[in-house]
Amino acid sequence: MKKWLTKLRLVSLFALLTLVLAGCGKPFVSALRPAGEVADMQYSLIMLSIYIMVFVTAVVTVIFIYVVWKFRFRKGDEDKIPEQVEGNHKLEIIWTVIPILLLIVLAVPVVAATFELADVRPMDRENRTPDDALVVNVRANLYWWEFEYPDYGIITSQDLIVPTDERVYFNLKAADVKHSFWIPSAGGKMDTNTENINRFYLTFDSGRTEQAGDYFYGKCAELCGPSHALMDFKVKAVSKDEFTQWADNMKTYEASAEGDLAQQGEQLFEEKGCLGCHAVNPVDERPEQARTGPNLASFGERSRVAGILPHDEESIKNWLRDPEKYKPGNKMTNTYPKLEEQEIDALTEYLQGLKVESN
Amino acid sequence: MATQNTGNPKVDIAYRRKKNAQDMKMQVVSFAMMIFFTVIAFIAVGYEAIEAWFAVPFIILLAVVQVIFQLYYFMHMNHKGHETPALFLYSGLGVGLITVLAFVTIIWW
Amino acid sequence: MSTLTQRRGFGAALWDYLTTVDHKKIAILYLISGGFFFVLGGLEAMIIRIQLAIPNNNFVSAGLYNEILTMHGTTMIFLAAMPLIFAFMNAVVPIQIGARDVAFPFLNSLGFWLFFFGGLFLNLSWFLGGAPDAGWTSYASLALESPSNGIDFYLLGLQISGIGTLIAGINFLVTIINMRAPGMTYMRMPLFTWTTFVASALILFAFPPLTVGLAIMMFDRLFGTHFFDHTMGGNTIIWEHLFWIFGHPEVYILILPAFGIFSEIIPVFAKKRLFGYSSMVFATVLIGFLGFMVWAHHMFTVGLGPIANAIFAVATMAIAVPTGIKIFNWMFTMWGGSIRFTTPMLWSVAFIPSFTLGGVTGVMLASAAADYQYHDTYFVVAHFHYVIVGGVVFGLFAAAHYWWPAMFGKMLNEFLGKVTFVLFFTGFHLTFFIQHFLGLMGMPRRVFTFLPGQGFEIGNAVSTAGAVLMALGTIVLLYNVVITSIKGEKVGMDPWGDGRTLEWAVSSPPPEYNFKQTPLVRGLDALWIEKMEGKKGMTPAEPVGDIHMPNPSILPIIISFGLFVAAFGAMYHADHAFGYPLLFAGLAITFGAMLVRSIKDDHGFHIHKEDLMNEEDEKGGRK
Amino acid sequence: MHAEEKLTAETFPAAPEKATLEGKNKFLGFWLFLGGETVLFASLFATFLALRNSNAGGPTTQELFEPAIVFIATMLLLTSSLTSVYAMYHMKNFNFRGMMLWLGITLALGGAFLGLEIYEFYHYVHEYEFTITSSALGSAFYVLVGTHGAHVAFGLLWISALMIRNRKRGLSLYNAPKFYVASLYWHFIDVVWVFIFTIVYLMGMVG
Ligand code: HEA
Ligand code: HEA
Ligand SMILES: [Cu+2]
Repeated sequence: MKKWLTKLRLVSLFALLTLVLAGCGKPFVSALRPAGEVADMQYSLIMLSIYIMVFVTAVVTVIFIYVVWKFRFRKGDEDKIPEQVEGNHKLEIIWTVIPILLLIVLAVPVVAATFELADVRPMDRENRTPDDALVVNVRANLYWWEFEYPDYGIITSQDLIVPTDERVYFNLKAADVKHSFWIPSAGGKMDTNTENINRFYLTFDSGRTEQAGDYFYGKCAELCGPSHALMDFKVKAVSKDEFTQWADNMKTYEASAEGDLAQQGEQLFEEKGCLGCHAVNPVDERPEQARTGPNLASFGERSRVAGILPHDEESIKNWLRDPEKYKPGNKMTNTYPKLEEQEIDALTEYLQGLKVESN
Repeated sequence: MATQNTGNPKVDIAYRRKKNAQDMKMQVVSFAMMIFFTVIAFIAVGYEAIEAWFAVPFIILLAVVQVIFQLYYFMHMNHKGHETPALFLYSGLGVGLITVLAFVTIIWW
Repeated sequence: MSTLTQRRGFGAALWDYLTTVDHKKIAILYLISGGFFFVLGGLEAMIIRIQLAIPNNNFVSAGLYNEILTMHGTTMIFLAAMPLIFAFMNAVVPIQIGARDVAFPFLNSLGFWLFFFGGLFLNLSWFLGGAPDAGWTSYASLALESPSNGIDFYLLGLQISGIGTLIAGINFLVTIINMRAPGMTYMRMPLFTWTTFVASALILFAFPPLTVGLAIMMFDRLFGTHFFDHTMGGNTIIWEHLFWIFGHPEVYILILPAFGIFSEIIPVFAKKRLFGYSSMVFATVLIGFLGFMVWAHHMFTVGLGPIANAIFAVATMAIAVPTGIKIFNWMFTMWGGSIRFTTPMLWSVAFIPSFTLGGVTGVMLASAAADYQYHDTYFVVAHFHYVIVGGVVFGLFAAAHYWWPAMFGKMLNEFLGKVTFVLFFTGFHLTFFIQHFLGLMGMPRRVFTFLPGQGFEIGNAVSTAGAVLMALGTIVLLYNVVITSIKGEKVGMDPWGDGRTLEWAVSSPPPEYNFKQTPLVRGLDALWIEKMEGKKGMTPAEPVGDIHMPNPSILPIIISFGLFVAAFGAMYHADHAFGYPLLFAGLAITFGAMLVRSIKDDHGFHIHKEDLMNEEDEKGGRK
Repeated sequence: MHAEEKLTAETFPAAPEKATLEGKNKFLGFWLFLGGETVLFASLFATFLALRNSNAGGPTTQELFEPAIVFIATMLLLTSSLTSVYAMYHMKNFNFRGMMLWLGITLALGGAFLGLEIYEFYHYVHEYEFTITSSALGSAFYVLVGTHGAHVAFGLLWISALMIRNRKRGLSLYNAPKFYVASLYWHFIDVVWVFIFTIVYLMGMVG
């Protein structure tokens, strides 16, 4: 039997893979490329546990290979009857105690981190201002995300804007079915339940944000229907100053259309009933049940169309023609009349003009 | 394999009859206690002066005692040959209690 | 009625199997249906892997993918792994403890048919409007939204087969407690019997929460209750708890019997008694016990709070200790032995490092704060396939090769067996090892596709390639089964030569009464002890006498069929007028058959001493 | 000893329910089943406890429950538990008629209990419009108490069937385990009820 040989090769192959892959993964989406305090904490737990597990696996593998090789059946062993050993107390104690010790080494930091990551007391502090602890209300909907900044009274969707180098606190809830809010590079996930509000915080390190590129990727991590896989969002982490600037812009922003085509689009937007679901201003006083579509205030600046398609004219048009094709089961399909090509052009023009920064 | 006769069925049967009657007496006593506990529990709840913080644990305690009577006297768990039944019943109770504990502590709203 | 006269013809044979209450035949029924569902679940897995081979693939649509994913998980766990385990339990456990039969032969058959009709019902969803699509965990909010009848099929199908499982569990418990041969004390029971015992106890306590969960979700979906509707005060977290209070013990229900299988095979082919028998038993019981206190490790991200998360994290980690005890004891069983690498032994040996890898990632998952990263990613998928495939499936493959002669009287072809092993083993590691990294690199599970440019391409392609190897391996196994049943040679008693336990002390396959005379057990590895003293077989504990046998019965099928019909009625009652009548008709069939069962006395029959003697002579003559 | 064999008071064993292997298996199997039932009811209780205040604007437990009905029901069921103990007492003494008589009384008490429960449900539905679909509380209440009620109903059917089937046959080692197990079931129903009246009703009244 050469099985042990394949085994050995496999093991070294795995070791190699580990080396190659550990540093790998894209910096904007990989939990192995942490970009903030929370992800760091989790990354160090991951690494600690990997070391322990590699040790355990190595011990097992070494004994295993030795035993399987050394005590294999050889020619002439046909009549050999090995000694029937009952067991060995000392050995039993050894392999009970050592694992216990290893587990303690792991459990202590795990428990500490679990409590540390659940510390959301600053959210409840009296007279909290966004400068002490910025709060974002996340509302997960079938295949899109809404981000509300209660301190500023503004709402945005799909693209989450956060300041770097501070703890950003989140209130998480679901509007329809359960989802889960996850930005791998920034830290682990937390579910958005239907019946309660979950709270946690994340941080985004300015230095590593830059390395990661323009955006971090955010995902829904709980099966929520056909387009669960497509329920992505993007996170833009900017400096505190930029963030405040952006928030102030948002507060005062009023959607307007420039140019004939865009104005025609604006009119269509109302006539076709789009406005019934989508607000175009960041300040949206309607109750959340009425906010049944993503807020499109800064649509012109989005990174993606519908969270997944490249942000260009063609994608917008495609989406308007047949959203079902791009996000099966989405809630926009069939809520508006069929659009003429010309109407689509106008709407696209209008939507692309919805930009906060240029105002 | 069936019976543990002493050889003389008449003696045996007299003894058994007596034992059964004794058992029955215990069962009637425990029944009386159960009725008593039930009445107490209803009074504890109906009587305004007794407040909830006391009444709730108190009536639960009474229920537990009643159930022990049921199990040990009515269902004969005090007789021998009931070790395995007891083991499994208590395991079931254990799992059930953990479930209840979890549902009253970590399910909110 | 004389039973020794063999009835011939296909119809008669079929009728024989439909009405059988013989645990050995029920084992074969479980093996065939479990095997069928394994191939079905495997095909679903292949579709999953094909769809995910490249980014933005459109081999299947998003909605269909979710159905396939759900059915893959559900089928594999409930309809493939568990029945296959039951197959070996039924085939082996009664004989291992020296019993003529199980405690409740009728219920044994009922358990099988309930499972069968439940599984049939569940899979009919494919043809009747769509399969369930909320994952095998069927979380409440999504499951209540799901528009098709799929979830109803899931709820009712699992309910029916779940009752069957519960019955089977109770049956094994009573069998093991009450039916052991003289001398077979608890601490002389083979480990497969022990793990069956503990797994059955887990079934007894884990299935009722599932029953309740399924029932109340069914009420919510079909009868307008509001257990999970938060607008009416309901709470979806209740479902998550009920499901996992069942779900976690469930994974030990699967793995413990597999542990038992390895604990049988390793001593036989290392020619050495199991090292540390009593700590193996202790570890088994401890795993079963701890299995009930850890369920919330599937819910770390639900928001239960740090206290609950910390408690459940530590409790979960504790399970590594008894499992480790087992791993080391297996290795030390081989230490100093003389290891023959037969096919069953290859699977058992390969299991040790494979399962360890899966187990240690389990401990990583148990680290609550870090699990926030792992949860619902491919890291979890990698973990559980390592333990399930590397543990349970390896165990089932090992058991199939090992006990095939005990069930069918023929040996599977060793060469083909080794080909299966090499293909499947390689494919397995290729498929699932890389998924750890996919998960850590940010790939969520349960996605029907992934977008390019996130670094997931290579990993998924490799994974798919591995799955193809597993499929090939399975096909070779199926071929082996066919070839063996056509051409395989009959074997006699103890075909492996080094059998240690009682299933090798009877002919292969055993007669319907298992033991002509109940054997006297004088220690652990009862047969081995006799062989070491130069005897050929067991010393009988009783003289030859009449043997009491249970009557066959068609009622189990009828009872199960009634529930099957009733389930359709319950499902369609809101949309069709025939719903309620069908529901009541089904229940009437079931309760009617139960009534017949309880009213008609069934004392079984006897095989007479003379017939036993004659048979002996005949056999002797033929030889 | 053969199960169908005709027995006399002398030959009747002390523990007839466990005198044959079938009896022993039935006895143990049934106890194990009760262990499982314990978890089943615990899950329902747990669900009820989690939802007991989720009345969603509908009636609360304080508004609904009436101590009088519950008290009478409790007395009926507790007494029926005692009467079934009497039945088993007579069985052990090989007094078939005594057993049948007391089982009959048990049935009557159980039937009265069930009737009262049905009346109670009817009352809630019609006086308070409190139904299984009113709120999560309604769902949890009716499913928990209803599951218990279904157990009672099943027990009544079971014991009746046993009595009818064996009315002319007298006691044997074949049917003694059946009667014994049925009485265990009946006690178990009572055990569950003790918790129902305590946790659902009494605790529901104090709030
Ligand atoms: C047969 C099935 C099986 C088995 C045996 C296990 C075994 C274990 N599982 Fe696994 N698990 C699953 C099947 C299984 N699991 C499934 C199906 C899921 C996903 C369900 C879903 O969401 O769909 C899951 C998910 C799952 C999660 C949830 C992840 C998540 O969703 O976020 C967790 C978290 O704690 C976990 C932990 C463990 C642990 C600690 C063990 C332990 O029992 C492992 C113990 C074994 C060892 C540790 C190896 C041997 C030990 C030694 C050599 C000693 C020394 C070791 C150390 C000191 C570490 N499992
Ligand atoms: C016992 C349990 C079990 C087993 C054995 C398997 C076996 C396999 N599983 Fe499964 N899996 C689960 C239980 C199991 N799985 C569960 C519980 C889930 C979670 C579901 C959920 O999220 O809800 C899951 C999810 C799951 C996923 C994640 C999907 C997702 O999250 O989107 C993937 C992806 O790769 C996968 C792959 C596989 C593969 C490749 C195998 C292979 O090992 C299969 C190998 C077998 C074959 C390949 C046999 C095929 C045979 C043939 C092809 C022969 C055909 C020939 C003829 C008809 C003559 N599984
Ligand atoms: Cu688990």
